[in-house]
Amino acid sequence: MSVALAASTPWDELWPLVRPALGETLTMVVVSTAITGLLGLLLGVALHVTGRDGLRPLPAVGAVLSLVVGVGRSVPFIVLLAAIIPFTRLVVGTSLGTRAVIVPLVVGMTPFYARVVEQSLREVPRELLEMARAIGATRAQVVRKVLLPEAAPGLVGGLTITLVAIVGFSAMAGTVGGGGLGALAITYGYNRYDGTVMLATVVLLVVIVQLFQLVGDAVARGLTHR
Amino acid sequence: MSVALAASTPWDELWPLVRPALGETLTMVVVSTAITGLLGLLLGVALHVTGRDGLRPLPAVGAVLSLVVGVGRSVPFIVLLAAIIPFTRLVVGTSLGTRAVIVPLVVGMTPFYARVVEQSLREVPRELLEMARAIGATRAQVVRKVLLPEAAPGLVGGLTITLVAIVGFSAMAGTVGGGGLGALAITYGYNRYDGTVMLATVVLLVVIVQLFQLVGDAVARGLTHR
Amino acid sequence: TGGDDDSTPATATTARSSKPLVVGASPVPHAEILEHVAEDLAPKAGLKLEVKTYDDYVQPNVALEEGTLDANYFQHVPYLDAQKKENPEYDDLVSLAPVHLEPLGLYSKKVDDVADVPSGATVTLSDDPANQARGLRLLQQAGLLTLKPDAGDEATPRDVAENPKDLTFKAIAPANLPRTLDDSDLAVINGNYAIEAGLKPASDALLLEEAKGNPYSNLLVVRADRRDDPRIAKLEELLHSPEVKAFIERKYQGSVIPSS
Amino acid sequence: MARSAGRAEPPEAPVIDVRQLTKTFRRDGVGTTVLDAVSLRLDAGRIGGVIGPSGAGKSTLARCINLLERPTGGQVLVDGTDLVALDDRALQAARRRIGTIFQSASLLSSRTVTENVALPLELAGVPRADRRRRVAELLDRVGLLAHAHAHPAQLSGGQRQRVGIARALALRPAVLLSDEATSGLDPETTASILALLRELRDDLGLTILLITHEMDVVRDVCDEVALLRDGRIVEQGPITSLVTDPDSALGRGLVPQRPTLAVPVGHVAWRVTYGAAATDPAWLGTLAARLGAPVPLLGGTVEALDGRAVGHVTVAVPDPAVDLAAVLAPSGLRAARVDDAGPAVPDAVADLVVGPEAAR
Amino acid sequence: MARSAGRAEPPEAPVIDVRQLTKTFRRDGVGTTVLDAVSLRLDAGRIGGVIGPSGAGKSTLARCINLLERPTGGQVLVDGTDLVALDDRALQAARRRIGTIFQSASLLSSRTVTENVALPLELAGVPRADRRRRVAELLDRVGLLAHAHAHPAQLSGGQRQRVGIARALALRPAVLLSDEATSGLDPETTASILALLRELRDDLGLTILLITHEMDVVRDVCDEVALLRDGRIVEQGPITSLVTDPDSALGRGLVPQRPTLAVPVGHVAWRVTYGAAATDPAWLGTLAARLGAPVPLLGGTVEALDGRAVGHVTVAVPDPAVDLAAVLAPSGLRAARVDDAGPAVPDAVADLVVGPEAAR
Ligand SMILES: Nc1ncnc2c1ncn2[C@@H]1O[C@H](COP(=O)(O)OP(=O)(O)OP(=O)(O)O)[C@@H](O)[C@H]1O
Ligand SMILES: Nc1ncnc2c1ncn2[C@@H]1O[C@H](COP(=O)(O)OP(=O)(O)OP(=O)(O)O)[C@@H](O)[C@H]1O
Ligand SMILES: [Mg+2]
Ligand SMILES: [Mg+2]
Repeated sequence: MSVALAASTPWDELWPLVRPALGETLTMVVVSTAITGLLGLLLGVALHVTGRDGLRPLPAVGAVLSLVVGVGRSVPFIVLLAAIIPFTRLVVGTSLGTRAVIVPLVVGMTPFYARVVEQSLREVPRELLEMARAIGATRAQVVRKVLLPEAAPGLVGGLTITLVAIVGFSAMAGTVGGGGLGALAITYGYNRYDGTVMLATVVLLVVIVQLFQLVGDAVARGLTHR
Repeated sequence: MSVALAASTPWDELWPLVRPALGETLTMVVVSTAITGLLGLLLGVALHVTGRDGLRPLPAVGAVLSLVVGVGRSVPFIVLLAAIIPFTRLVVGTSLGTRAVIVPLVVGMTPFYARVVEQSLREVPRELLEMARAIGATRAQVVRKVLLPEAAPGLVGGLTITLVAIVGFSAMAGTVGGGGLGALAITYGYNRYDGTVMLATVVLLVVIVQLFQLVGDAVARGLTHR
Repeated sequence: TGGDDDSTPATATTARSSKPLVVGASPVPHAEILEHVAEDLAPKAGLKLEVKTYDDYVQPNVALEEGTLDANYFQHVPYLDAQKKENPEYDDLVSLAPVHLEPLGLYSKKVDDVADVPSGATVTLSDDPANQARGLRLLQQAGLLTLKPDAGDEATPRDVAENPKDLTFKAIAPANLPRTLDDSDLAVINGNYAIEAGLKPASDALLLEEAKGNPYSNLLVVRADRRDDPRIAKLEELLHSPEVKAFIERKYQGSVIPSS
Repeated sequence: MARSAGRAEPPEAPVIDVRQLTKTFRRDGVGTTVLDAVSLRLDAGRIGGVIGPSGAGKSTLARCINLLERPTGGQVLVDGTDLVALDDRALQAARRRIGTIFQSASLLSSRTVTENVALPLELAGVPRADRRRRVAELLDRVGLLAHAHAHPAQLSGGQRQRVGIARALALRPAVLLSDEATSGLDPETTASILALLRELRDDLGLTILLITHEMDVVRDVCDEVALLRDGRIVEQGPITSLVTDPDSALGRGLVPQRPTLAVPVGHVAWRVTYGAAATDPAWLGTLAARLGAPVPLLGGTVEALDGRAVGHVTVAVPDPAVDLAAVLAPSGLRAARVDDAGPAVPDAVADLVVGPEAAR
Repeated sequence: MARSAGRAEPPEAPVIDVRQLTKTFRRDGVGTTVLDAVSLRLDAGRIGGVIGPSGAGKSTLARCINLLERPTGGQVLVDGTDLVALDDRALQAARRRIGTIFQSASLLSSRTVTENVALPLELAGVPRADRRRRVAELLDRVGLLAHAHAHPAQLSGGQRQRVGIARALALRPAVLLSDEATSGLDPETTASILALLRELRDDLGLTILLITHEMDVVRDVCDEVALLRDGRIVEQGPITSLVTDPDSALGRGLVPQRPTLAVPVGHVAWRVTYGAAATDPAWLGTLAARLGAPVPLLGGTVEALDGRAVGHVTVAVPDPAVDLAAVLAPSGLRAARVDDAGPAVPDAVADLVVGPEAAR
């Protein structure tokens, strides 16, 4: 790093600082990922189903969905975070704190995961969809019984990628008082050149990311039967 | 928005403001995506090949790669941006401006795309890899002639997702004077509550994202022969 | 490009004077004041001025040290000192005369008087170190808390000695202070963000910072070896001109105050 | 589920009625007509075979019948209803009455064997207990009980194929489209699958369209057969009449054509085909007695079909002057002189299925 | 590429030498032994058939030979070298000499037919012009020239299979592993593919391990055959000796077993099998003359194999007292009384391939 690590927090003051941040990060990330996973799945399925080669191509609906998803992904996250404050307040009752970060994280990452989901669904062999239609599956059944189970490893892999991205974005939580390790890294490492805290938070973040990646990989592998 | 849109830029002053930003964004995004695509592809292939079910499982190498990728994805982008300034200066000779943003964008997004690539490569049917091995393909040939071409639609889809993510991150570019539409949205929309500029930039960002998505989808479809 | 100047510091100042002076600034009011100078005053004075805006408080000093910028205009002395303490290579950065003050203000949608702030109230303040310390001092000035005697220019809530009302402090991004005003009991908001969010510091604030003798006045910072650059001298002169003073008073209606 | 007699339609209404079906694929901007005005009728409880060279359009025909491919022209009526005209819901219901065995088994990799077979039952809302019973029964029938909990990736090719067969039968369909269900199955498994199909036809009146390349299969279970070549039906009819008609290329193709022994010097080879009329099975001895000389049997195949002998044998007649055709005509056998009866690639098969590609 | 005579090894060294091969799969934590001490030898230029019920382990055997599956035990020598012991580079080189036709064609969806067939040539660094020529030649041989630029998704099942065949032959391998290459191909295409294989064997000394379910195919092209059941080789030997040995279940299974006519009242059915010795082809007439009564032919199959008659016929003898076995013994024919000669599922086939699963 170009700057000397001045005014570092002593190691013994580190844990009281980092511990709550760790909890905040885990809360934000896990809750946001869970909601994002659900909404993104729905949106992604809708994108795929109404898309050009989908189960029920509806160009108009597909275009609208694609636009919604596009808007969600185009707005820079800090701007999004600020712009949807009224909505955030409506949903969680406040625009401050950890809870308030979850809303923009979900709003920002759902379109992302939706695209990842769409991508995974595209990989399901067409012959399986045809088989399902031939045995009289309704569209909803094709989605539930064929598309999603067959794409499951990919969906889990994509969710892992999304989760890690959420870890990254959760750093912005600091801008509305959400706390978390990322915010700590920014406050201490970036704004105050506090090497100790910065290092500690980054190491913790890496550990978290690696752990989730490990779990995600294991789950995906467990779902793979090819 | 919760606050009044004060001091909006008049519409006729908009274009001179937005035009250079548009150019900057396009430059940043296209150049970063191109480099990220290449490096991410290499890293992703390496991850897949050395991974547990890969062509040449090397647990040690795989773990190191996975850690590198994990670190790259764990560090919040603003922190990364600041932390690698010396490296940036080494590579492009400056830590300021559009060129200087490309380095952290590439460093930050390469691990992301690497995971997306790994994910896509996993979808290639195992029987095709076996076939390639049976006809005497070297590992490099399996990658070049089977894995990559068969995963091509997924790789392109993933690159599109990466590109859009880069559009989002390029907004942070403003913080190192890199300019671009995202920075404009932050400066005017976020910091200055300037509704006009904010709206204009967001609309332009959405248009860009949608266009790239369209192109990406078309290319992916062109590569799909299933 | 800026890098050339850096590598050849001995280049004749005359050669330099024909080049535009590159100044990094925060968008409001710094960049706006500079733009006013650049458009209305500098041409007459034979000065070419190029303004680069930054939304961030770290990069402008980095760029200045690197030579990409000839000067920056976004900080105050305590902030610069803090930076110097942490970055020894900034030792050659020098501050010039104070130009303006953006007074911090206490704002609330819950109470009309500082005295009514309830126990256990949530107070939001800026997450950048200097403004956070400044905000704590304003809260002390309002009688809501006392800081430890050794609390310096980078005081944090951990430096609060007495907190009779048991306030909870939340440090957030300054731009979001007005946006989250509805959810905090009390917010310490920078003048520029207050104005941009449509607040009128003069009338809306429960309490404003004192202007007189305030160390938080913003000013130009240059590298020591550029101090004698005639272009800098020219800019410094223009920034302290009556025209600029009038411009600030007219445009910011008391939310930004000229320092001289 | 048995096709009741009290239905509104006249009993002769065919269950599968393909009328002037045309299907064109666009490939690289060029249209290829894969099915060209194909017409085909199959009555209730009948098993109809479809044979033809690779690429003739057999699978496409099956896919048009359950509307996986939308016909470019013509009509497909199943049970009297035009599937093309149906709305989604009605089409789903109609498809549940049509079982389909796919050429590539198309199993869900995420499900075990049991779960794959249960899929149609799940879709139709069959209760869990019934489902379990039915699946176990089906797996037993196709010999896969031991692999009930394996995933498709752990199965052999033939095992996968059998899962597909069990799945197609799960809903006790009224119509079965079988696209090379037994290709890749060993003779015994094939025989047991065919026995199963025959049984379902006899007991439940299942109507079956059976695409196959195995002539034995056609002879064993089909009532009628159509030869598709190059997207057109070239010949079709009931098996028995085709097989006993020596002028029918399809009929000749249905009987194995194997190499025969070399013709002894001084002899003339005659190919004797069993015809439609009843024949004295002892004709060969009678012939020898009549000619006053031994008649060597060079090769051939004779088997019972519906209690009647069908097939052909090649015999060597010591006297070139004898017109065997005339001699045997009274006994209901047809004879034709064979000029070269040496071991060769069987001609009749070539006649039968040579496609435009393979001929090149 | 022809296997030269001047090689160091003794000419009898088998090209494929499988010794006590064992393969165990773990499934849900339980080990299943799929191949159990299988030994098999195949000399240069020979075509060896492998038959057996679905799930017997045939594909696994082939996959062990080119080391796609690592054997759990035993040895696999190809051309005298143990593939398990080879390093990567040597293994690649060895594999380029082994062509493999996969049970599921395994085509690259991203490549056209031409490009799929060209793949092994590309991998081996064959120049573009040579590649083009060779691919065109191969596509011509398998009848796919018209589909040279189609993608696999646009092909029929049989067409895909043929692409796989062409690809396996592209590098002019010394050894060919063919896993049900002709299953799902029509008789004519099958015949032309077999002719191609035979030709390659004759001209280039190609050694072929042919897994199939089609007995006709075994009879037509194989020199020897092994019956695999439940992971074990149950019987093996040269075709001619198996087919002419009425005690061999495998031999009986190789000859079509078709339903025969009902036995006329008062008659006794005897099944007469052609044996190893040369036989007078006119034996039936002679027999009738000798018994002084017509001998009805109830069914059967007689064909030429290596110039000799093989097969069996079922005849009805009017006199229950006659011991046909004794009567025919001098003429090299074996006879056995058949108790029920009515139309039935062919028993010999059941004998042959009934697996533990199918039997349940
Ligand atoms: N990866 C695997 N894991 C577990 N069991 C397997 C695996 N692959 C194959 N098997 C089992 O091994 C046995 C032999 O399979 P194999 O594919 O060799 O049979 P096969 O003789 O080729 O049959 P078919 O004629 O149906 O192709 C089967 O019972 C199968 O279920
Ligand atoms: N999606 C498609 N696009 C273009 N052509 C196609 C498509 N599907 C099939 N065809 C062509 O249509 C023809 C008929 O194919 P079909 O699968 O019906 O043949 P088939 O009679 O079932 O052959 P097989 O016995 O090999 O299975 C083939 O020549 C094939 O190349
Ligand atoms: Mg087909
Ligand atoms: Mg097999």
